[in-house]
Amino acid sequence: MGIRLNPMRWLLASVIVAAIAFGADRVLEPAAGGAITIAAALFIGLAEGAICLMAGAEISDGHWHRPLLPRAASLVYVIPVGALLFLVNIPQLSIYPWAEDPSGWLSKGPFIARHVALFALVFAVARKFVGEAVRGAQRTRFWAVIYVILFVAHLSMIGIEWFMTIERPWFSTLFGAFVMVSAFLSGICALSLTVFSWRRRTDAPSKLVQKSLGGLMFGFATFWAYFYFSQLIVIWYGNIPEETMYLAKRIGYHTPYWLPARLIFGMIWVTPFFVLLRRKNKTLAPVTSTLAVIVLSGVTMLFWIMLAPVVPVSIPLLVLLIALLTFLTASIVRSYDLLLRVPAEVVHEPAHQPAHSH
Amino acid sequence: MAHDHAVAAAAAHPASEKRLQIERDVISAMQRPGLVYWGLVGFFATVFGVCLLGAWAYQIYKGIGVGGQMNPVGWGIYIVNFVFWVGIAHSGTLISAVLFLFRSKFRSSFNRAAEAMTVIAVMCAGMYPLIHLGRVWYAFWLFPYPNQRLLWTNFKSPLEWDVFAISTYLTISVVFFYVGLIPDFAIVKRYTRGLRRHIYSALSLGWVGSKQQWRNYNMLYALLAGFATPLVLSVHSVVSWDFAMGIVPGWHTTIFAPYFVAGAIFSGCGMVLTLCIPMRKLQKLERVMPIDHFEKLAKTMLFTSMIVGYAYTVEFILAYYSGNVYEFGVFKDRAIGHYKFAYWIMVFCNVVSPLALFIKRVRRSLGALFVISIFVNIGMWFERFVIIIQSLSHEFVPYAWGNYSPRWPEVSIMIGTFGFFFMMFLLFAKFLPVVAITEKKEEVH
Amino acid sequence: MDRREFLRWMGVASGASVLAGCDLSRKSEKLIPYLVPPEDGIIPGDATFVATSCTECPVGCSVSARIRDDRPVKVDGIAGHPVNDGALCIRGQASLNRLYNVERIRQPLMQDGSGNLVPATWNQALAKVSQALKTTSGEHVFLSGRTSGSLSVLIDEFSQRLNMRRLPEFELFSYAAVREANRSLFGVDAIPFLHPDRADVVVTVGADVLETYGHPVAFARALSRKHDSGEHFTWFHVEPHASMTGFKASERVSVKPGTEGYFLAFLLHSLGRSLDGRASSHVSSVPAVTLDRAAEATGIARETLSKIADALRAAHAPLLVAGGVSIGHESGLDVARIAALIQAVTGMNGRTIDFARATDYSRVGSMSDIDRLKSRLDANQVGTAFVFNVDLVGRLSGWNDFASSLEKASFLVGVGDIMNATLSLCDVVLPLSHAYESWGDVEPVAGVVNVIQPALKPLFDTLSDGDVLLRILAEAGAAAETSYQQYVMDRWARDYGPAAADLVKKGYLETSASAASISLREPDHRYTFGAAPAKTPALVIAPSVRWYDGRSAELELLKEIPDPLSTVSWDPWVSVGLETAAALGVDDRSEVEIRVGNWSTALPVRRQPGLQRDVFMIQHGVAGPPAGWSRTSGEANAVVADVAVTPTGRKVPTTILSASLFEEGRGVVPGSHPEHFGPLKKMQEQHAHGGHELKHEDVSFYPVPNYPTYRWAMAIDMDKCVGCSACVAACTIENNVALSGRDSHLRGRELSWIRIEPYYAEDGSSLDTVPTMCQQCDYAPCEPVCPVYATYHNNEGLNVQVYNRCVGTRYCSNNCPYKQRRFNWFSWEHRPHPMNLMTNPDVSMRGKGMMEKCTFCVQRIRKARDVAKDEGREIREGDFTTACAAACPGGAIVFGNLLDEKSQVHEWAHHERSSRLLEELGTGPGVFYLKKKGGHHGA
Amino acid sequence: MSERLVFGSEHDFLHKLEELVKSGVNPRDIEIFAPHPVHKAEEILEMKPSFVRTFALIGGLTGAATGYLLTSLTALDWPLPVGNKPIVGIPPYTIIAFELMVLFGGLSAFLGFIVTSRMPAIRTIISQDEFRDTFEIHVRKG
Repeated sequence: MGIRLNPMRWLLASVIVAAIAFGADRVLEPAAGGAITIAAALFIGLAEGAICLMAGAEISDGHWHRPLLPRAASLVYVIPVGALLFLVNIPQLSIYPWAEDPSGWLSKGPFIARHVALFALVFAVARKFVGEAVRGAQRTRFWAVIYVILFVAHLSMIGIEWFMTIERPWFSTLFGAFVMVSAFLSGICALSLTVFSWRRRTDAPSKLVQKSLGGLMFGFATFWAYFYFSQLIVIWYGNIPEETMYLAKRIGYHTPYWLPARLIFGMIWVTPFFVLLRRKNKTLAPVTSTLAVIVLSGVTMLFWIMLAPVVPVSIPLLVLLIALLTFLTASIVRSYDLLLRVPAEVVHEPAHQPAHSH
Repeated sequence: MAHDHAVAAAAAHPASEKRLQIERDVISAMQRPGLVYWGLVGFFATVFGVCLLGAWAYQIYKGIGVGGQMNPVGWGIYIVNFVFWVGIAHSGTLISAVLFLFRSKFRSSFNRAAEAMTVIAVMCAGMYPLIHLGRVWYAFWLFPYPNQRLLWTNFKSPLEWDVFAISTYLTISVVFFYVGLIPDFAIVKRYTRGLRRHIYSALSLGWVGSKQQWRNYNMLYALLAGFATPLVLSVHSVVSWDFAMGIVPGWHTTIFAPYFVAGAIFSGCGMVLTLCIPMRKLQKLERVMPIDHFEKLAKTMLFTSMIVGYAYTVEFILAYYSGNVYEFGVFKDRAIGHYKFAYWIMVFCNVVSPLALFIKRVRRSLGALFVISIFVNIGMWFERFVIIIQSLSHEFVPYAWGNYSPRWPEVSIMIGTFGFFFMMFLLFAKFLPVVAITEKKEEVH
Repeated sequence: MDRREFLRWMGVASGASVLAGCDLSRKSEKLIPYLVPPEDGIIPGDATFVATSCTECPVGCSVSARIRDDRPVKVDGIAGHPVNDGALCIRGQASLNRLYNVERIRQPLMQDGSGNLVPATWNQALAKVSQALKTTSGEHVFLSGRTSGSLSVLIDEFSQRLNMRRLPEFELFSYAAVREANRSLFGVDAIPFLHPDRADVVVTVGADVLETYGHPVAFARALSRKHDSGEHFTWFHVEPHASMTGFKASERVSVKPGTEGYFLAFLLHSLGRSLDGRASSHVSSVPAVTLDRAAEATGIARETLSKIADALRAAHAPLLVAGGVSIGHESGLDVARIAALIQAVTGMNGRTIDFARATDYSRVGSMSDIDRLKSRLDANQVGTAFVFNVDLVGRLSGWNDFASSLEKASFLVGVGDIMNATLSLCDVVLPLSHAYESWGDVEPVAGVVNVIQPALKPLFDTLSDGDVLLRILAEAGAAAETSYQQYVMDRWARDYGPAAADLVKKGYLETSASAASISLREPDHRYTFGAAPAKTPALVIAPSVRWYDGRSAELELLKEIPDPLSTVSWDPWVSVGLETAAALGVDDRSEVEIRVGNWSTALPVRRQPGLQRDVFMIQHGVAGPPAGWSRTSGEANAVVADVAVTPTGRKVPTTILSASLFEEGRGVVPGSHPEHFGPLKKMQEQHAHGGHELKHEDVSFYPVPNYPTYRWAMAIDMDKCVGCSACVAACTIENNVALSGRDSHLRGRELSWIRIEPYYAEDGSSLDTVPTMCQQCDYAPCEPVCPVYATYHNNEGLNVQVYNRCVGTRYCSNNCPYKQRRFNWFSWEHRPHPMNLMTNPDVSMRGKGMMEKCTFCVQRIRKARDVAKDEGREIREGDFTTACAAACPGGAIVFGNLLDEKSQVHEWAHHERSSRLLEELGTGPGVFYLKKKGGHHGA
Repeated sequence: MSERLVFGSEHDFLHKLEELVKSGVNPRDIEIFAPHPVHKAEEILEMKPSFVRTFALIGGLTGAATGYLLTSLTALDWPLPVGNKPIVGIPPYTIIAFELMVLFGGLSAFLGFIVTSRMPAIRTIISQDEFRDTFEIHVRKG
């Protein structure tokens, strides 16, 4: 394991966060609604997304990402926090329309069971992968592949089951993938924020890392827009009430959401796209990290607008949770002076040949 | 004289040796077409002429009814082939443009062949929308041009998007292909005499590799790559929207755009392997097309295959989840209905057979790769068959269900396009450098 | 040539072609006066109407023919006529296809030495005939189908002048049993007219009153009136097979073939009326049948039996009639008698059953007469035989080898319009003009006479039926040369005086009908229905709504239009019940061999829900088995007992147009909902719960359509649709829809713009016939996908198809959820002469590679607009209607402007029974369906 | 009169180039020839990015504008409602605009390449000048 963290402190911190969430939830009930769902999804997304990016880089044996590995690796420990929040949120499952008339698949018991199982699996594999990766072990590539598959499965499930079923029986086949891409994008942003955290340190990341991250942010913001459009135009063109209803509720001019809806598009695609069009900006940490913040808040709003029109979402709780989680995540990532001690050589790990296997 | 010595010395340098070796390898593939070669070209030309042009003429004379299309299946294998060929085309752009942006090394072995394939495949694809028109003699109405009727085209129609997407795609890929060839033409010029030399010389536009030329060239190539990458996404998305814009159950689904793009790249990689594995053997290109690069291509194929598999699964599961009788009706019918054979062929070829690529030994065995690539080509053809024809055959109104099966003119025309494709590819393989020489040289250190 | 000359020629050429285009080339010079409108005010492009009569079947409905450019292009009923009141059945609509039939005999034919029929002149032919009359030994006979009015009178003169025996007329549907019953019970030989609209309980036994029995159009009209009245009304239909009539009744009851006697006897005895002496003795002469006995014999559930009995007992104005296949068996006469008896004792006669308006069948014979003729022929006793406009051999295909007997006549004179099995045997064939080319009259029912007058000049060298007879008389020197027109006019002047003019103008005349008093006579009959019921498996030979007794199978239009029950168009088939099919292990299109004695035939199967176990059904017009006839009544048998049916294991291509008998949970039947309709409902509820109803912007990003003056729309009442397919025939003719032919049907390329979609309940207990055509959607999915604007939405709500702009991508058709778009796969627009004359000049022909579909008869809308414009107003309700709406005997279709608050369509569209097809797709159709009052099996 | 240096390997070539520039030779006086792109050389000679970029940008923008204008104006010129979709439907028109952006952008980039590198260079085409496999440095003197 490339990074060792003090389990006790980490556990403590996570439980505190969960407890606060739980408490607030009790207090605000039932106004709390989807706040916890949103916060959990956001942070699970960015953590798993960042690790997935590493996995992808490993598979396509790139080298640019190596300096990022330790920080990305430490994000593994955000996943259980998300899981904890999910458990805390169980009382809120009643917000789902299928909660009253449960079917075989969509009913509380199995729902909780399969998600807990998925969390455990993803956490284990992610941990295994980053461990191998940081050590530059032989099996890295193998675990990377497994992880990517799990990532896709997990985020699709979260997209479909946490967000899509809120409007059951509405459905869109792209929805899971859409949420997955949003998560991946937020992962990239999270990593470029860690880059920002680096500037004052000796191990300032190479231009290559920044360039790559900038490029990826540019690329995947655009890719996200492509998914967004793919969904929009099919539904817009089909004009089938059962489908349009969902969108009309969220982007229609007659709804209070029409402005946020357009803001979201502006924050996740328009801004990063036009800013990063200029090659130089890709390498300016202040620019990229500002963009990262904008995109991340865009993704948050995206998750929010998926729930808000049908269930009450307590904004204060949401803000509180995001603040807490940000702090926790940041401290995990920058763990080497906060929560855990890490031998310096891991950070200054010599970029070595990836585990080629001829 | 001192200068000549210098030149000699330079040429003697080992790096220079390597580079010249590359030149010779590639150029030697272009020498003296043999009788067998011309025989093959002639054969494919005949197939093209007789099977495609002949059958098409007959169809125009008698009416589109000579095919098997009917109510409710208004689109037959013509459209299947259209999508199939557009799909084939895509890997060309992927390998040359996308991999260029990702600075992947292995592209240099395939990009030339792939680009050629793209151009030819788009030509093949382009024929089909015309072939399937009921009144092809009015095909020009599909293009927006000022006319005394003051009537323009309906830009809201997915088919109109197609007109733009396909023609843009053809133009850009031709430009991309040609730009890549310019320096190589200049090299080929060096190896040829007489008329051929003049032709290649003219085609090279007087390339000498000066700093200005290289500077502009690099910029142009990067830009074209930058344009081609979103283009390749958009083109197959537009093709997918030909269906997704309809309200036909099995067509009208949001995942189509990315799903089709992945499928296109998947089938494209398949076709690249199908073409390059024999070419490597016949034209002795082992040195310039190393096995590692084939392995990388195989991985790309595996990856896209898994995306396609994801799409199949999600579509099916959500159709069930929706509880929508039309939606799930279609998918049930796919699995157990009249067209189940097509469906299961598709699943086997596209999802099951590529799983073998998880095994390293398979990835590195050209024989195995060739077989799998054939599977992929077949599988992807059937994927389009299932999507287009099965969906139409099982729509909303039970009275109007009906099953389509192709009839000889359609099959004949399909064979004809293969004739055209291979004829063109053979010509390419003999008259143009099949590997990007300058890019190969770049890898020499 | 120089420019001027060239232009001059061009002028001439184009002028000529324009004229030629306006008229049948034969008399284009006649058109020149058109350039100066003549006195009778014929203006090119304007239609005139001629009143005449339909002779496609013996009923003889009145017809108003729409004349364009010297020829009829469309026929409809004459409103107010006591029988068909403005409507026509599918056969009547298709009668134009007989007039313009390519198979028409175009001149007289005579056998040459080698026995082939070769063209001849009238003089040659007639000379041959009169010579034959002189030379041939043996008795001369004259045989025709049912005739009435002047023709019948003339035939009498004709036969006695040429001392020829006029044989009883031949009709396969001779009603012999019914007439025999009426004769022996009431002393009248007639088919009474039925008034279901005056009844509160109707029981029909085998009589397919909506297809061929009696006056189907009149019955459908009456039912429609009944629905409007809103009075309580129950209709039980008892039958051994499955007919459209049965499915349209409130309750359809299957009875074992040949056991209807038990059923009726049970009813008779459970009436519980106090009866006077004669009636009671009649009743007592009928063997008593207990409930159990009846149930056991007929296979009808006891509760059903008692339900019917109770209903009949409690009825104020009952109507019971037996006929069709139920009197076509050995004990058929008993069935008819007991039915007549019930009519008598329940006092139906004069109320719901009307002998004053009876149809006179007194001259019509029975199978006994045919049998007698056969034996005389076999004994070579027949000299010259006239077979006058009746396809004896074709109708008697079930009789082993009637043809060879007929050939034994020393000289055969055939008179007819289309070559058929009988004419091909004749020595001389005299071509007959179609009724629309002739003068004459018919008497559909007592006290009503219809005119027959020419709507066009004869297309070929043919003579009208009357003229043929008169010419022969003249030729034989038996009468002075005169024309039949003169003949009938004299007769009308004599019989009707001044009213005759009215007859020609109005098309029909109502004369005083002698109200025959119906009273029971002495009972004189032993009832024999105690005999064992027909052995199963049994084969029922059913009348065809398309082909009547098979005679109309000659018309390709009636082959093109599918049989509404089975949706089989061109091919013959045998209907097999679902259970039976399962038992035999056969499915649609599997071939079975049907064997009776030494006769056998192989036919493809079509599954028929509701058809009882071990009963098979074929229609007349398909090569029939040797059914024989009932010695007691002379009625031709419709039930063949004890047939052997074995699958051959082959599948044969068959033109079955419907892909599924059932709705498959799709909610395509108005009033039923798709299984997944829940979701949309749920969404609506969510909204309602959220405090507001679903508004347009909640479900669509598009603007709401705005139609300034008109939104053409249609509404269809599922209660009134009798599934007769008359609308289909009307539409096909009105809109020049091509007859695509059998091959196209096999490939699923039918062209009809309107179709009847039959959807059965899974258990076959009920049937919904949904007439569907282009739904003219507000948010039509077909429009946006066309790359060249060949289809778009006009500001009157029409989904317009611009034929000439179409390039044939066929995306519109793919994207139409109702699958109502039709593609021209080949060149179908070139029709052979004389079919080309059936073309409606107001509707453009569609060429190869074009898409077409229902236009809501846009040509009629245009016409109406022009008229309205001339009168400086907007189009009003009732100015016009579509061809299908005009044709519908049930009055099930209304058409009009949805924006007009007072219009009928507006009322129906906003009715609480109103719904639209696949509404959850948000296409906003312009066709509304009123679901059945009784609710729907799926609902 | 100019000096011509020929190299067989990229490394020697770059090495020499670097020291030339260091030794104060004006990069503008140095012409180089290479058998394949050498990005390092461009950095050494401090070359400005090519104009081709500008061509592409202008072309792309023109294309996009054309896309939206062509579709919207023709639709407004004769409004034909189809499926009652808005006469000017932005989502579908975006697709046309995108395709035209790529088309115009790509073509004008190619045009830019032809213009900026003064091609086709007729003299070279007819003359025997060749695109050799060697790296060369020509230094213009005085």
